[in-house]
Amino acid sequence: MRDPGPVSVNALAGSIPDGARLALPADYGGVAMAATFALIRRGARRLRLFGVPTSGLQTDLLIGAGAVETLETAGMALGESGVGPRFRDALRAGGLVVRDSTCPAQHAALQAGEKGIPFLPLRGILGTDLLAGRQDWPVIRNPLAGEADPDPIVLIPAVRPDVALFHAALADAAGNVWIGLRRELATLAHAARRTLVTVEALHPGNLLEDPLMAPGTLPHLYVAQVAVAPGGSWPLAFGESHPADDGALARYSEAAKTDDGFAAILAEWLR
Amino acid sequence: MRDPGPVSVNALAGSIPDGARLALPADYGGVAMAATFALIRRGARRLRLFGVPTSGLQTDLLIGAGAVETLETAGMALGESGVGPRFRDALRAGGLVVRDSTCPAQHAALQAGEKGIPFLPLRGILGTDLLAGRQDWPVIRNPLAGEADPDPIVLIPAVRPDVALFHAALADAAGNVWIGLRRELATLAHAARRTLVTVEALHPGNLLEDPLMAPGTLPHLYVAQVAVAPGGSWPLAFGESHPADDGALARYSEAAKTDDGFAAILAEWLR
Amino acid sequence: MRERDVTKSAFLAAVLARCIAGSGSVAVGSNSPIPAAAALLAEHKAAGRLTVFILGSPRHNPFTDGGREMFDFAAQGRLDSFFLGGGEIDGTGDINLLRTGDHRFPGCYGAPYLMALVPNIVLFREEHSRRVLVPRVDFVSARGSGPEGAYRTGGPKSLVTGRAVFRFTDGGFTLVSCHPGETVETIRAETGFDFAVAADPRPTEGPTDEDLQLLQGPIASALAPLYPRFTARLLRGSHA
Amino acid sequence: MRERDVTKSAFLAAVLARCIAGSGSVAVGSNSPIPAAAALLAEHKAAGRLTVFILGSPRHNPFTDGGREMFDFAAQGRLDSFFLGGGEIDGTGDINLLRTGDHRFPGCYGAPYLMALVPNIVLFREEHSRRVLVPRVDFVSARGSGPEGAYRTGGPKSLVTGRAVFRFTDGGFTLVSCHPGETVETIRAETGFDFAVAADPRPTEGPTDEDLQLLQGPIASALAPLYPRFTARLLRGSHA
Repeated sequence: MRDPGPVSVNALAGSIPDGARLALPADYGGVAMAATFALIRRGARRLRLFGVPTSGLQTDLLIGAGAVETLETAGMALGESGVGPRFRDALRAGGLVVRDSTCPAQHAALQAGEKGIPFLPLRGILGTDLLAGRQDWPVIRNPLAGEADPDPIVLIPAVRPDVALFHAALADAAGNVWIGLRRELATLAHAARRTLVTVEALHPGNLLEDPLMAPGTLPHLYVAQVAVAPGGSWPLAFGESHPADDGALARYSEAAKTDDGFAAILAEWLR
Repeated sequence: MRDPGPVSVNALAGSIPDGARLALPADYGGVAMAATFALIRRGARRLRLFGVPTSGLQTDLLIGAGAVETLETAGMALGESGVGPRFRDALRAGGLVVRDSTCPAQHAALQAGEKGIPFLPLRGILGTDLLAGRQDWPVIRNPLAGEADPDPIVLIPAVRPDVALFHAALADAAGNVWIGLRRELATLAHAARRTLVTVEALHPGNLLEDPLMAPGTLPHLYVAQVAVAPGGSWPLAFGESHPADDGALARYSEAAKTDDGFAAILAEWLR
Repeated sequence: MRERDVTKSAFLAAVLARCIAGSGSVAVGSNSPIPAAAALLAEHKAAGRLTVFILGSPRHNPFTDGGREMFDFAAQGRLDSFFLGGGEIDGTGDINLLRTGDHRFPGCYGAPYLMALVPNIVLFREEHSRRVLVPRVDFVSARGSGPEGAYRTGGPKSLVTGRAVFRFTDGGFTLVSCHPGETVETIRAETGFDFAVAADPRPTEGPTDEDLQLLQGPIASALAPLYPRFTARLLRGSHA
Repeated sequence: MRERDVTKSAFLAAVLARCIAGSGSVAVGSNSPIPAAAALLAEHKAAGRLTVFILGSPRHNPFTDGGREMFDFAAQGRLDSFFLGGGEIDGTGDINLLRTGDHRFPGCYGAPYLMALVPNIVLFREEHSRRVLVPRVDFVSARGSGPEGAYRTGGPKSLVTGRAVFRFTDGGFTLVSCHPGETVETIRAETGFDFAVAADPRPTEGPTDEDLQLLQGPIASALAPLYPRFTARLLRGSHA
C-alpha cells in the first residue's frame, strides 16, 4: 500500500530497516544518492545489497559507512577508477560477505522474482569458478534435451528484494513514476516487496493517462513511497541533463583510499 | 537483416512462406488485418499459428480460407459472439490440429524464446486436463525445494516463431516501430526470427532519438519489414482512434456460420 | 424489491461487487461484461482503494509491461480477486472452459494458472442448470483445490449464478443466499452437484439505488466501447 | 609509421576495429574505452551496416527493454561481437576478471555468459606481460571453450594486446602479427603461455589517416561524456 503523497527524503530513507535486502541500480541507471546520504546519516546497518546488475559509488559509500553486511553483484567499480576503495578495504579487513555474480544472472533473478517462479534457467556460466562458488545455483540436465544430449543448464534462484531504491525523472500525485528507458527498474520494482523512488520533479497530470508517457511509466501499484530530490543522483550522472560531477568522483576515488580520507569526504557530503 | 524502406502490404504478406510458424496478437493487441487479407489472397497454406496469447477474427478468417494447419492458443473467440464459426466448423470437420494452452504459458514460451533459454517454469496448471494434453510440457520437481517438499512445477518450452505479424501506430525510416503499451509485441519480436509490421503512418524523425517515444519503441534490430497500412486493423479496433466496426463484426459472426456465407463475406473483404 | 428497472445483469453485477469488497486489486478477463461492471461498481464504492484491471479496456489498465504483467502480478501475490466462469462447474470447484462432448468453448485463457494463484476467485455463471452445474466436469481446465503437494495460493471463495450465491470452503460449496423467486428446493432441483446449506440462507440482496445509478450511468458508459451489445441490451434495458 | 600523432590507444582501437569487421552488431561493456572507440570506428567504416551498443552511452544504445536486453539479444544469436578483457588470460582462452591472490578485480560482469554465446569474442588487454598472460588463470571467470556437453555458440576468435595480435583456434592461440618494435622473440619473452606462430607473422597494421581523423575527431567527442579522462589523456594525446 502506498503512502499518500510525496514524503521527505529522510522519511523515505528512514523506512528502510536495518537488515533489509536492498536492491540498487548500477551507477548509470538512476542512483538515489540523496536518499543514500540520508540512509547513512540515520546509521543504517547490516544491509544486504543486490546490484542491478552491478555496483559502484553508492555501494562503496555504504560499505565505508559500515552499513553493509553482504553484497551480491556482477561487478564493483568506480567508473574509470576501478575497484571501489572502501570495498577493497572491507575485503582485506574481512567481515563483508561478497556473493559474486554475473549481469545476466542478476537480471534473471529479478525476472524470476517478478514472475513468481522459483528460478530461471540461464545459458553460459558452465564450467567457471564463478559457478563453483555459487552453491545456490544448481545445474540440472535440461529436461527437454534429447536422450543422448547431456545439456546441463544453470538455474538462477528468484530474488525478491525487501526494498528497491532508485532515482527517476518524474512522479505524479498517484505515485506513478516515469522511468523512461530504464526498464530494469520496472522488473526490479515488480520483484521487490517495497519500492522507494526519488524523482527530479512532480508531473502535473496522470502519467498513465498520457499515451506518450505511459509506456515509460512504472505504475503506482508497485511504488511504496516517492520523495522529490532534484539533482538527487549527485555526484553521479542522471540522464543528459545531469552529467556526472567528475571532479567530485575523482576526489572520492583518491580520498577513500584511506580511512581518514573517506571519513573527511563522507562528512563533507553528508552535511 | 531489414529490407530498406517500407514495402507494400502485398510484399510484406508475400514474404510469409507456406508452413511458417506465425505468431499473431490477440484481437485487442494490434492485428494486421490488411496484411492478413493479402496473405489469404496469395493463397497461404499450412500455417502454424501461435496466439499471443489468444486468437480471434484473424485466425477464424485464416482457418476459413484453408491457410491453417495447427493452432496453438489460450482461447479462440470473436468478442461477445463466442467461439469463431470457421474454427468450430474446422474442428467438426477434422484436419485442424489444436494445441490448447493458457495465456501465461503463451507469454512464458515467448519470454523463454526471447531469453534464448530452453524453457521457463510456471506456477499453477498442475492437475488439470489441459496439462494432461500437453506432453510437451514436462513437470519436474523444483530443484530448489526443500527435501520434504515435492513442489512439482510445469516447464513451458521456448517458442521462437518463424514470423511475427502485427499492426502498430508508427514506424520511422530506420525501421523502428512505436508499439506504445503493447510490450508483448516487443517480447514477441525478440523471440521471432522475422518480424513484419504494418503501421498507421510513418514517423518523420528517429523514434529511438526521441526520449518520449523511445520507451514505447521496438528497435529496428528486430524488424524485418514495415508496410504502411492506414486503418490496417479493420474491422478490428486499433487504439482509441480506430474503434471496432461492430456492424462488420456482427455480420461476420452471422455469415461465417455457413460455408457459403463465409465465402461471400470473405470475397467482399478481399476486394 | 421496489419498483425499479433492475435488469438481471445489474442485479448480478451488484452481487459480484460484494464478493470482491475489501480487495485491493481485481482483474477481469475477456468476454466478461457482468464481472467488468461489478469490478467498476466495487471501484466506485472503494473510493480509490481498489485497482481495477479490465482486459481490453485502455481506460482500466494500470499495467505497462504488456500482456504478461497481470499474470506476473498475480504470481507476485499482488492480485486479490479474479472472476472465472465455466462451461461446466462441479462440486469440487473444478471448472471446464474447453469442451464437453463435441461442443467447443472458447478456451482456458488464464484460468489454469490464476485459479491456483489468486486468493479470492469468484466463480460466476449466469445459467444455473444441471447442464452447467454438473457432478463432474468433462474437462478440468482449472482445479478448485489441490493437487496434493502443489504450490497454491489461490482458489474459489464463492460461486454466483443467476439463481443463488454459494460459499466455497473445504473443497465444497455451501448455499448462502437465493435470488428473488428461488428457494433451497428450486436451487437443488437445478444443481447437478451436492452442496451444503447455510444455517440461515437468505434472499440475495440486489443493488442499492446508488448501485443502480452507477451501473446504469457511468459504468454502462465506461463499458460501452468494450461491450456494446451488452451495455445496450442488458445494463440499460428496462425489463428485469 | 609515418610522422603522425598515433597514440597507443588509437593504434589499438584501429586494430580492434579490424577484429570486428563484417559484424552486424557489436556490444561494448563498461570501463572499456578502447573497445568503445574501436566499435565506433568500425561503425563509421561499415556505413550503417553495423549496430553498436556501448553500455552507459545513451547515444549508442539501440535497446529499449532495459539492462537485460543486450544479454537476451546475445542468447537469441543476434549479437555477433563482444570485447572481453581479463586481469589474467591463459593459453586456453580462459580469463580471470575476479581475483588473483588477495588482489581484487572489479568482477565478472557479463563475461561468464557472453563468452559462451557470442560468436566473435575479441579478447583485449593492453598490458602484455607474464603477469597478465599466464600459464593458468587463478580464477576462471569465463571459459575459452567447453565444458564438454555444454550448449555453446560463442568463444574467443582473437586476442589483442599492447604488443601483438593472436588468433584463437582449436583451443589455443596463434601469433599473427607483432606491433611495431616487437618480434616473435620479444612476444615469447613476455607471454606466460605457449602459442603457435603463423607461417607469416607480419607487423600489425596501425590506423589509416582516415581512421586517425575519425578517432581523434567525432569518436573522441562521442566518448568524452562517458570516458572523460580517457579521451583527454589518451586519444587526443600527442605522444605515441
